[in-house]
Amino acid sequence: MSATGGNGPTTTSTPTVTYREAVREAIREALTRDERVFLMGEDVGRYGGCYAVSKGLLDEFGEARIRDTPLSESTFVGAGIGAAMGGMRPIVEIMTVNFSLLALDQILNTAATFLHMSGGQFNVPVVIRMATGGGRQLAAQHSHSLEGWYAHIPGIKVVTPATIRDARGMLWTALEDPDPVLIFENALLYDTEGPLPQDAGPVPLEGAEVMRPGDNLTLLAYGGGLRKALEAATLLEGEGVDAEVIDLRCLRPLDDDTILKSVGRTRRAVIVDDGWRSGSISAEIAARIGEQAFWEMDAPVERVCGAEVPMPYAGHLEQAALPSPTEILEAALRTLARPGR
Amino acid sequence: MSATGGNGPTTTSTPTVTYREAVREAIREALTRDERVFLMGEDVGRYGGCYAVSKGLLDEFGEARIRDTPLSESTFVGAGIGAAMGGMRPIVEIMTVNFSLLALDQILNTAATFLHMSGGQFNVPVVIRMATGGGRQLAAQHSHSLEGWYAHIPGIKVVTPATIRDARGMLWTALEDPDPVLIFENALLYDTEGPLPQDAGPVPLEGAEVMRPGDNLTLLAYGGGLRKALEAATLLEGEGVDAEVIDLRCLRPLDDDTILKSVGRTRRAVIVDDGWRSGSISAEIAARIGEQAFWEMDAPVERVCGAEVPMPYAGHLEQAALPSPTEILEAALRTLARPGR
Amino acid sequence: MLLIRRFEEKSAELYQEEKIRGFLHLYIGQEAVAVGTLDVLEPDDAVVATYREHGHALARGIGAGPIMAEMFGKVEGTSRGRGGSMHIFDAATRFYGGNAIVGGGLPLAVGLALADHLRGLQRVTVCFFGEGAVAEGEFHESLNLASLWKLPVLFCCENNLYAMGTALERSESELDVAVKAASYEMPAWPVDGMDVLAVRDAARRAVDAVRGGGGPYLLELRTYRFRAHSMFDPELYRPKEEVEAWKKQDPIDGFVGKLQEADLLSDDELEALKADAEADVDEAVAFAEAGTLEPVSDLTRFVYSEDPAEEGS
Amino acid sequence: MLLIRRFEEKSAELYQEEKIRGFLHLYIGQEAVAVGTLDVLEPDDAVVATYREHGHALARGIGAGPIMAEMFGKVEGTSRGRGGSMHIFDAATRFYGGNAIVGGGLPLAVGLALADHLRGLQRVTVCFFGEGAVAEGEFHESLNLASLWKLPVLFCCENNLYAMGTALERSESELDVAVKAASYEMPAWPVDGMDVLAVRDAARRAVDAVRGGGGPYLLELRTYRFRAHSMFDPELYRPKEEVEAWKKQDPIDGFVGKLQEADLLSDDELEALKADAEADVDEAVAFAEAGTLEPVSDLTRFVYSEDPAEEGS
Ligand SMILES: Cc1ncc(C[n+]2csc(CCOP(=O)(O)OP(=O)(O)O)c2C)c(N)n1
Ligand SMILES: Cc1ncc(C[n+]2csc(CCOP(=O)(O)OP(=O)(O)O)c2C)c(N)n1
Ligand SMILES: [Mg+2]
Ligand SMILES: [Mg+2]
Repeated sequence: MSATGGNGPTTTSTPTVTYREAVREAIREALTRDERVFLMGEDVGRYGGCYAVSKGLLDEFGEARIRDTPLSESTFVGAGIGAAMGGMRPIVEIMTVNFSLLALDQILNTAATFLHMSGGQFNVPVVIRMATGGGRQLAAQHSHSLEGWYAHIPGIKVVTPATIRDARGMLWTALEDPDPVLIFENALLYDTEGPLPQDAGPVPLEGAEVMRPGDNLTLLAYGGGLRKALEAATLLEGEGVDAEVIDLRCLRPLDDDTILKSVGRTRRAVIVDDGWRSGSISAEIAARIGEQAFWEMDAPVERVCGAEVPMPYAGHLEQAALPSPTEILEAALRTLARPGR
Repeated sequence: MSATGGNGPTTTSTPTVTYREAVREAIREALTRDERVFLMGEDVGRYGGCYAVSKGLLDEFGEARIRDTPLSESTFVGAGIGAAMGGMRPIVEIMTVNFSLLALDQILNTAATFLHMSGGQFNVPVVIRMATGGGRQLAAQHSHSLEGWYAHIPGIKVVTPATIRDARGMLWTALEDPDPVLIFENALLYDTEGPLPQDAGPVPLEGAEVMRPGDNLTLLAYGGGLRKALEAATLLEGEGVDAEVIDLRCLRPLDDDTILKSVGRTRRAVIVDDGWRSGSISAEIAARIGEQAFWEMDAPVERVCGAEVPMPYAGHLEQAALPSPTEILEAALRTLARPGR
Repeated sequence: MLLIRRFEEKSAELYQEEKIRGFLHLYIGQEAVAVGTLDVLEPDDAVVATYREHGHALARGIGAGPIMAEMFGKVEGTSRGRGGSMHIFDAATRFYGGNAIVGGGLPLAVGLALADHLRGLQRVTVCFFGEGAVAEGEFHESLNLASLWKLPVLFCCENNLYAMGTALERSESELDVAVKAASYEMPAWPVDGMDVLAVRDAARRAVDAVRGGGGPYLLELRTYRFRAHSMFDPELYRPKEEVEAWKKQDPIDGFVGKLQEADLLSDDELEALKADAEADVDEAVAFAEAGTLEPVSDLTRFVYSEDPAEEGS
Repeated sequence: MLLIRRFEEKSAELYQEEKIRGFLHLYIGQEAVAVGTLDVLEPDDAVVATYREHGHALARGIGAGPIMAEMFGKVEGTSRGRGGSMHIFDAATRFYGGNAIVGGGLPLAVGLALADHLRGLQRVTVCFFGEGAVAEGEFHESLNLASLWKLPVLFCCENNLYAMGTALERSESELDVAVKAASYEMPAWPVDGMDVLAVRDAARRAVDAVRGGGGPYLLELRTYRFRAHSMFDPELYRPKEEVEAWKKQDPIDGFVGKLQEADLLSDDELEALKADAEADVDEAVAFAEAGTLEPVSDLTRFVYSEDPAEEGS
């Protein structure tokens, strides 16, 4: 599909870049384009970012705009909120979602409430980026997938760029958004590669996207789960099943229309969610399908989620704890085996 | 129903007590029964507890066991976790769920992970109590209903005593539990009254309970929502509808059996949840019903939830933001009006 | 100060009448702090306060009417009735709440100052908090960050000796708040918070230094609340005699006494001022009473901004 | 120290071979700190450490084999392979992790000490953390609470000058960690963390004082990590010369030099010790290699305790 923010049909080269480079390019563009933008977080400067995302930016933009912070998650997130209200457009980087719990009070009780509590006077145009997800044997305190959990909070938007294009294009849109936007970057994606047109630009934050059209059932995924859903779709093709794959892209607000349009047609759905199953965003999606497409569905919605366990270090256990293409395949076949109504 | 932990059929008096008194009595009993138990939190001592729950306990048990803490949520919760591992049985009181966000790192990254990360060596027998809920015009930073959200976290148990009996009986069971238990007390319940047998004792933490049997549909509720569901059931009776009302009691783990047994029979369900709708525990329950009772249901599961808005101060807006018996009634009538399958 | 005092007394009455609901934290006894500090600010400086902020809001020049209307839950209130007593906001005077999470306002103040610093504006952000907030981690993090980055914040710790029912010596290992500032290399000094002139002098020096680029300052304003913590507080934790002793230092009586000694205020003038305050408060109540309620259909407004074009502040 | 050094070097090799995965934080250069402090503890004292804790675990007497097996993800590991390098735990020696949230261990240590205090036990809890953790709110809250309640905690701040790539002067407004302790009325002093004897002396005095009921103490152990922060770190933030200069203060070379000057260690003895360490590490690797993997069917074990009867610790 074409980059939503492109400027018409010009012929430009389409180099292959990594997700990491796409995020870096997005930050660089934002810093160049708007002098109110700055980047702030732990080790974003001299260290180059714990995932090397911001490498080189300190040299290019200087200390005032690439700000290394002390280890004080609550305060530098709160300071980002304050700076946003003070007329700047901060990009706050929390190294990983695991540490964001220390800043949750500021996110939920300040960023998400101020517009409302002030009767519409103070909006908070802050962007908070963080890495998320498991799969690298980092164990129980460094492997959370909480983006779906964050989507419970009214007053913020939650996006999960899963593609190179979204990694490149969502940041600018987030910075233009008047309200707090949380961007969750699955850490396993940083090394993934893909083509990115040189004139790739901003993309909308909201709206799910059909990544692979299909007729037999719908696979719904986001962030780190999208690759797995696409892989499962390929496996399903081998079984003669034509799966539609949807990238949710934005977990708050969810795009009910796209979801319902697809499942209304395929009548069967599997949701892929790295988060712990109980109370995950997959539950919300399943509940909405049940509410809005009750008579359209031929089989119960299946959920392939993270196991309900703090992430184990051992590789084989961790892999078993996370959704896999095989599990998705099995769930898909299970739902297809149901009699229908 | 009879108090689960009673000691056989002795004739005892059954005085009327408030929920507050029931909680206080539970704390008093625990302190008396086990010298490892102590109470720790902000203003639990000299002030008597911000909801007057612990009034009088300082005089009775002394400073060592009724410990006023500084305003340091993260640290006194963490200290409770440490003390639990050090051989004590702390009851940590966080004034309200709103401030618990400051301690969420300790709850999720320490209390919930230690048993697992240590390969089973270190369990954490801590009990954390907190007030929850809206409805008292305390506005956007003091009215959260996050107990359902907490239920996402593996490694902890989440209970929501909604009755005098549970307020009295869950604490001791929680203290005997080897793992962290979070007790959410809806602040609107403290003043409610009811009979409590003098020999009332511990009750199980887990297991939903049928509070009112009925055949036409199932109302599922917890904590502050239970009263409303019961009121709605009375209203429904006026409409000739016989509603079953279930008190979920424990949000993690959920009691699927009781829920499914009921909805399998009534074939229609309404879930009442004070929390913000998207990603609430009501979504998990609806998803599970969809998964496990797909062919049994005659109509989509209805959810009556908190509006997705930081709680407004103005009374009429706040009331509109919270589930009401009338809304439950309407949802019930809506689901009953569905054609069935 | 007279206006604040009268406003708060009236609020207490209206709470009894159930016109005001929720939590209500009165400022009676502490008036000199808000009045003395805010007097030295420029119009485009910023203020961050707590749930005990009526005094600060009034001293900052926000109308008594809109504040009262806010507590009545009316659209004419400072926050359209969505905030209530604990959440007074005002964009015109850069009044950023009304924050009800203890310590939660400090990072915010640091951020507002950071914005000014980056934008090259000579503005000051004043951040009020109680001595109870000093134990919170955010106090530590915020003072460190503000000092490390030399940001223009004036931290005003209102030490009224109690955080709800917890006396300072039960919450702090070191009682001298100014000593704590030293561990962030931040200048700090204690001020008699019952003496409005002393407060103003100290605030002026501090604000000038902050505005001059000297980095953050901390003032410990030693004061006392004459009333209960909130309307629910039975005050079991402090002896009546202590309260009575502090009442002898009433900031209003003290200031009036000084003025009268210096023959700057006649009894008649004083009575006239009191009558003015009374009239202002009456007017505020009338304004609030006459206000309208937000339609329920608008419940979910202000969760997200309504027009992306009107972004920014 | 030789064992730790060799263990860490081997771990780095095994990481290259992908036998060890995840994050691996080496202790090379800082050995004197763990060895010097833990030497003075009693068996039933408690230790709380960070993700850079192999050295502490070894110095506490936990077997090299189980630690290595843990990093191999084997059931024979200290945490059955569920924790990995960052989460070494051992109930027998009261070793409470292996905590990978910076600052997260401090409240825990306060709680363990509170338990001892309430139980009337003369035990000490030693809590290790990096200088980077000093900026976290939990540092502030924990030092205050421990001091306020006079709890038996020894806080050991391992100041290796960097938190990942952030130098101390970029994270702290006041560089002297001991000065910070003063604002909690807590005794504190700096120690040469490259000198194992100096560390042991300081630790003995501090532990004795803590055990004697004097309340918490803080030691700032000045040290340096010779290797990268973790295996992913390109070390862009510090000059090679700085690292080389610090390597001249190698704690092992220093101690060996002293021993040899005093004729307490012959070259042969040193070689024998090194060979012992080598053999121990080889044995640990063999033990780890021979270990078994937890069956996948057991994935969700240890989320909740298995037998309520075995509660407590
Ligand atoms: C994080 C947090 N914890 C607890 C509370 C409940 N609470 C409200 S005010 C207060 C006391 C604060 O005391 P202090 O900071 O001294 O301010 P004062 O009320 O004396 O003006 C407490 C504990 C809260 N609002 N926020
Ligand atoms: C709360 C939190 N924030 C960030 C991180 C990522 N992180 C891991 S180690 C580290 C540096 C800590 O430095 P220091 O405390 O000095 O310990 P050292 O690594 O030098 O031993 C950081 C930022 C984390 N683990 N936890
Ligand atoms: Mg106070
Ligand atoms: Mg360090």
